[in-house]
Amino acid sequence: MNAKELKAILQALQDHEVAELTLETPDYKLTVRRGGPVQFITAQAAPVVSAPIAAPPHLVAPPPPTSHTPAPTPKVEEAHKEETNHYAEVKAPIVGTFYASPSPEAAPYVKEGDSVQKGQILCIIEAMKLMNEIESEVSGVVKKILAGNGEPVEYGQALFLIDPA
Amino acid sequence: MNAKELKAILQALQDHEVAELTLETPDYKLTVRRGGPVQFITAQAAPVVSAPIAAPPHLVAPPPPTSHTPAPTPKVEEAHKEETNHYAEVKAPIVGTFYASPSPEAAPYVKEGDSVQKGQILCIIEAMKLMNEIESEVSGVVKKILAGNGEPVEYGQALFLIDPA
Amino acid sequence: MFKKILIANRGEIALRVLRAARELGVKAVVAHSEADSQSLAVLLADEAICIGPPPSKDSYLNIPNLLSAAIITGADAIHPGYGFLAENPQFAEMCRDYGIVFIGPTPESMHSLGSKVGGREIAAQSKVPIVPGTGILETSQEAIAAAEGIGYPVLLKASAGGGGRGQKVVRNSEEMATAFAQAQLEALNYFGDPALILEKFIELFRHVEVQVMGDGKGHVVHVGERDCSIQRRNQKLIEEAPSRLPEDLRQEILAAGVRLAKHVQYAGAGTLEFIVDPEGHFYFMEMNTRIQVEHCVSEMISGLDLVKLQILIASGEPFTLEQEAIQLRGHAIECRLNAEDYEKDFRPSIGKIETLHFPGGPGVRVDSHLYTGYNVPPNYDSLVAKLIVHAPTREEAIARMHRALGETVIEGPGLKTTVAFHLEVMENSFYKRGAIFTNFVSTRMND
Amino acid sequence: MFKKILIANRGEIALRVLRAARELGVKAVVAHSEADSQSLAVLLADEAICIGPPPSKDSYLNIPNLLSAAIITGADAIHPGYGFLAENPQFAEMCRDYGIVFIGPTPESMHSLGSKVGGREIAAQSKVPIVPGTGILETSQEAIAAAEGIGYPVLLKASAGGGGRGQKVVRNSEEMATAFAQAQLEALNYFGDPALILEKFIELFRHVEVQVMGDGKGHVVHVGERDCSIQRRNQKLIEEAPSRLPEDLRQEILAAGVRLAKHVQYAGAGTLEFIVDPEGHFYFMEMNTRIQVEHCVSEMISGLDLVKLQILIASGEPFTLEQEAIQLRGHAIECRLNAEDYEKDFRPSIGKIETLHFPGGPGVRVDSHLYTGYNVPPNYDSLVAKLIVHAPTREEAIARMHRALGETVIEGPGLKTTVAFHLEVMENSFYKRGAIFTNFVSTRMND
Repeated sequence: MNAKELKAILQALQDHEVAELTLETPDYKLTVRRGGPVQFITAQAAPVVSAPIAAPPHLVAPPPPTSHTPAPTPKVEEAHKEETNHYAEVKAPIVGTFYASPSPEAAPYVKEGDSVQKGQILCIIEAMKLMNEIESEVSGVVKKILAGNGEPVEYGQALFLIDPA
Repeated sequence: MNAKELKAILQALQDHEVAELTLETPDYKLTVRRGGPVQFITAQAAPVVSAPIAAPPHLVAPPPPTSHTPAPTPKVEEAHKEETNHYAEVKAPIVGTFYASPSPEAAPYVKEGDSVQKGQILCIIEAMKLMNEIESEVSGVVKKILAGNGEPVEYGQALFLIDPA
Repeated sequence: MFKKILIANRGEIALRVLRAARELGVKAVVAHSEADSQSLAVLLADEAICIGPPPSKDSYLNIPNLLSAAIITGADAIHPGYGFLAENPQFAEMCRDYGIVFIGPTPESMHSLGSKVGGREIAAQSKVPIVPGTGILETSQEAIAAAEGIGYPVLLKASAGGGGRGQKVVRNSEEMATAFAQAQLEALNYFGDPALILEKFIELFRHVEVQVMGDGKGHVVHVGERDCSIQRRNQKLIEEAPSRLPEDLRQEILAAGVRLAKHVQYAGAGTLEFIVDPEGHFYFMEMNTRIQVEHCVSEMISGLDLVKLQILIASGEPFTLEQEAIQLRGHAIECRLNAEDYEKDFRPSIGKIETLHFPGGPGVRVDSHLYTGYNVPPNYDSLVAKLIVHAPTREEAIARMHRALGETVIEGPGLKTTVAFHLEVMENSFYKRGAIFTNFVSTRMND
Repeated sequence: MFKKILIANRGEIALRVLRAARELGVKAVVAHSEADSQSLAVLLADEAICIGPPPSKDSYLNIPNLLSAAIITGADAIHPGYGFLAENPQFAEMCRDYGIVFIGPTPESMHSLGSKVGGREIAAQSKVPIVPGTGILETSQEAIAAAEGIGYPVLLKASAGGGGRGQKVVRNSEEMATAFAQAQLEALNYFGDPALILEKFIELFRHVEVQVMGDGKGHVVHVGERDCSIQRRNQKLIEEAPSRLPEDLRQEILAAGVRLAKHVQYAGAGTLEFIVDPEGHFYFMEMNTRIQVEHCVSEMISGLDLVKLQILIASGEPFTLEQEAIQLRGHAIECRLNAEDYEKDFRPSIGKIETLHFPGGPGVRVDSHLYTGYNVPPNYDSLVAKLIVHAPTREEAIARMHRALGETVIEGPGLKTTVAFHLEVMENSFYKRGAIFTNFVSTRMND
């Protein structure tokens, strides 16, 4: 097999969009994976194991520009997530203002340590002057309340950690 | 396998977007990973010499922009340098036109295979209509003449490979 | 001036608005979906707020979340960018209801100009020519009668439709009956309504649009016109300013645009789209009641910052710029660089940006939200950068664009952009001499 | 037009010339040292040739190698950029001897304008004011007599000197004898020649310079003036155009610049430097017979491409641009971003660029040879990028520059740039209201 022959084979593979081919002749053994390694082993020679293909860029993604913008501070809940990843997280399904209780005078819906049932109201998120009751998706014990009363919350922000029953 | 054949194989791999090829024959073992080193091992010899081939532009250090500019083609002398790094390289100390002989009719100062002494004139570089004689910095045998007669040469371009005596 | 603006958009236009706000010294909150939490606008913003999951309908089109985001961050105005909610009168109305300034025209302007029928009425009132056409036609006989009056070829269109669907070109009365039946069926299928209208079919035309700015009280100026004829499937790919129309025709179209915008006491930035046939007839198509992707070419030739002006006008600053004070200079071209594989019929292409290098030097502007390491998300449109050049003449602008495209590197595994397409256009002899109609890409690029 | 231009420079100006050549459709060869083989200009060039080892004296100042490079690559012209050989009349003369066009003025112009004495003579001939001064003084008695005529304070200067060395300010006759002796000694030490001259000492002044373009046959236009008063140790850091001088004074200075350049039948791009005192007196200092780093601000306000014009004029194209056709618009500012540590007294800083992000959007221009992965070599000057903005007013230009600087990221291990310095200037209240003299950095930045 010479360079010209190899080229012809490769061309044929590409023309026919063949992803992989193994060819064994008395003279050589050829394995080609397009986009992957090619193994080419002559019959006389001991098989050669080829190294993994060019690894994905080992460079860590260059960081986004941040020089004059405040570095995004790791959110509190990220840390919690690490420590407590068996807990269920109740996240804000809408954007609005978090209220722990139905009215300023009333007691909070739940406190840390309380047991809650699936479907039980945990808090209110006020959005566009509408009070939206947020229910627990699981039954369990409230381990942590992550939003403060009257605080704005964004979509997907973790509000409660619940240890499922 | 000679340089030309190797080049043809490399070209074929690049054209067909093959990431890796391993080829073993009684004479040699070749492993090519595009974007990585080329391993070229003669069957008899242990030393592994790797020659970088034109790396596609997303490996290692974020590469210089090359999209619409011709990719820098690996210079011939680079390969030579790798294979023959015990040879002394005589480089162009000035920019100009390379002449192998003192005049068009005359015989070249040296031929491949000639023995030369330190200080012996190897060629002329014409710069601004002045003929500059270039002397050998070492004594030894001329293994390779890398510049063609009448060719322009840039500063630092390798002109001769000399096997030091 | 506003205390804080909520930017209800993404990509390059979110960054564009952020830049304008920053230069005006106004704080900005960037509202973003979960997919855009690492977008450049978010990273550069004073403040950012997540308003929903990746799909647009749940985030950038989520009116309650956007309004809540404005309310809880204390924003007193919302800039909608283009696309998404930019031309949604309900959204503008709700902003007003909640005491938040919508940076754009009034909901009433958007209502009346937003529909094809409304736009045609306003055009007629302000004596701006429109493509000859009919109201709803009941039968193919009615259509034949109308076509005789207008002159073949004509176009049957779904009354409820848009985007070219349910349209049939009819070249003579014999073709009408079949075409009518087919168009009715398509209209029913696509839009649930078989009602058809008929219009004169203009086959070969330039797309020319007039940029206007109004104060909402009847003061309107134009910032020149743009030629946006280089399109593919009704998507603009290259825009330039000024157009290459004869000067008297240019002035007529500019005057028509200003007349119409004055008629509706237009507020803010708007664009009046016209089609101009090879004989120099021009017809009003529609008005876009927002800033447009291609506003940059008008900025380049005028030296104005149209987004800053939008914000200033919306904030109630007196808009006193007179037409005579707007000096248009030189020629500007914009190429939209999309994450698409030009070689493979503009197939969308996404991925991570590993090598990024934008051109610089004289007369080159880049508007892009890309940065090295950014992942182009699959959820939104494919525009990744706008490359804009400005030079004294069109010829020099083309040479400059060619030079700038040649310096551009946007690379990542599997990522393709339309740089090669634009290079080809800049080298195209039809393009160079300005022989451009909207069929350019399909008819002039295979030579 | 030339067939091929050899670019005998490096860094951003090599790239600037390459861009101009490309837009003109002229091939370019970039001559580079071994340290610059991976420079952006080399990577983007049609052709590149190594002309020596890293030290400038062996490469960018190596006349034989540069001329040979032009000859063997078939270049018919050389663009010298700025610095290096740009104002070396011997080089210009040798180019002529070898039949290669030097893109710049004639060696004769450079000779006569290049020396301080020559420049003063030409200024006097063309009735352009110069700082009152004397010829060589033999004794302190002579100096006292001269100072009485000129008025204190006065400056004793080495006749052979430059760069502020061997200079002494003398505020009254009592100080003269000691100062004279010291200055003689310093002049001897630094320049091997004790000869002294005396000039009126102007303590507080603006540095204002006039950009001219001439055709070499007496046609000269100006492209406005620039204020380059923000300096540190005589190095310009920020330049802007136009200046904030009263209109009549501006016009007087512009006219003086054109008058002098016409007098010498100047060819190509040149700059006449003036000092302007707080009372509005202006004095010619010297003429720079080359394109300057800060030419970009003049390009921004005029819309012209000065480097393209340089090449066109040198190639023999008729230069017919009339003064009236040059419309200056808006205000432009340039910040020189140097690889220096502002916090540590502008200590030079080198290294590899790992994260690079330049600003974009309206009115922003970046001229930089940096790219991600580039190693800033230690061998040359520290300028790594020029950030230029343009806006309708100075106030808007400052806001725009502040915004653009805030988007700029140039990072690498150990690498520092002067971005923070420029941000501080843009926020400085003296700078904002234009109260700027050349002592700004030392006196106005510690408030």
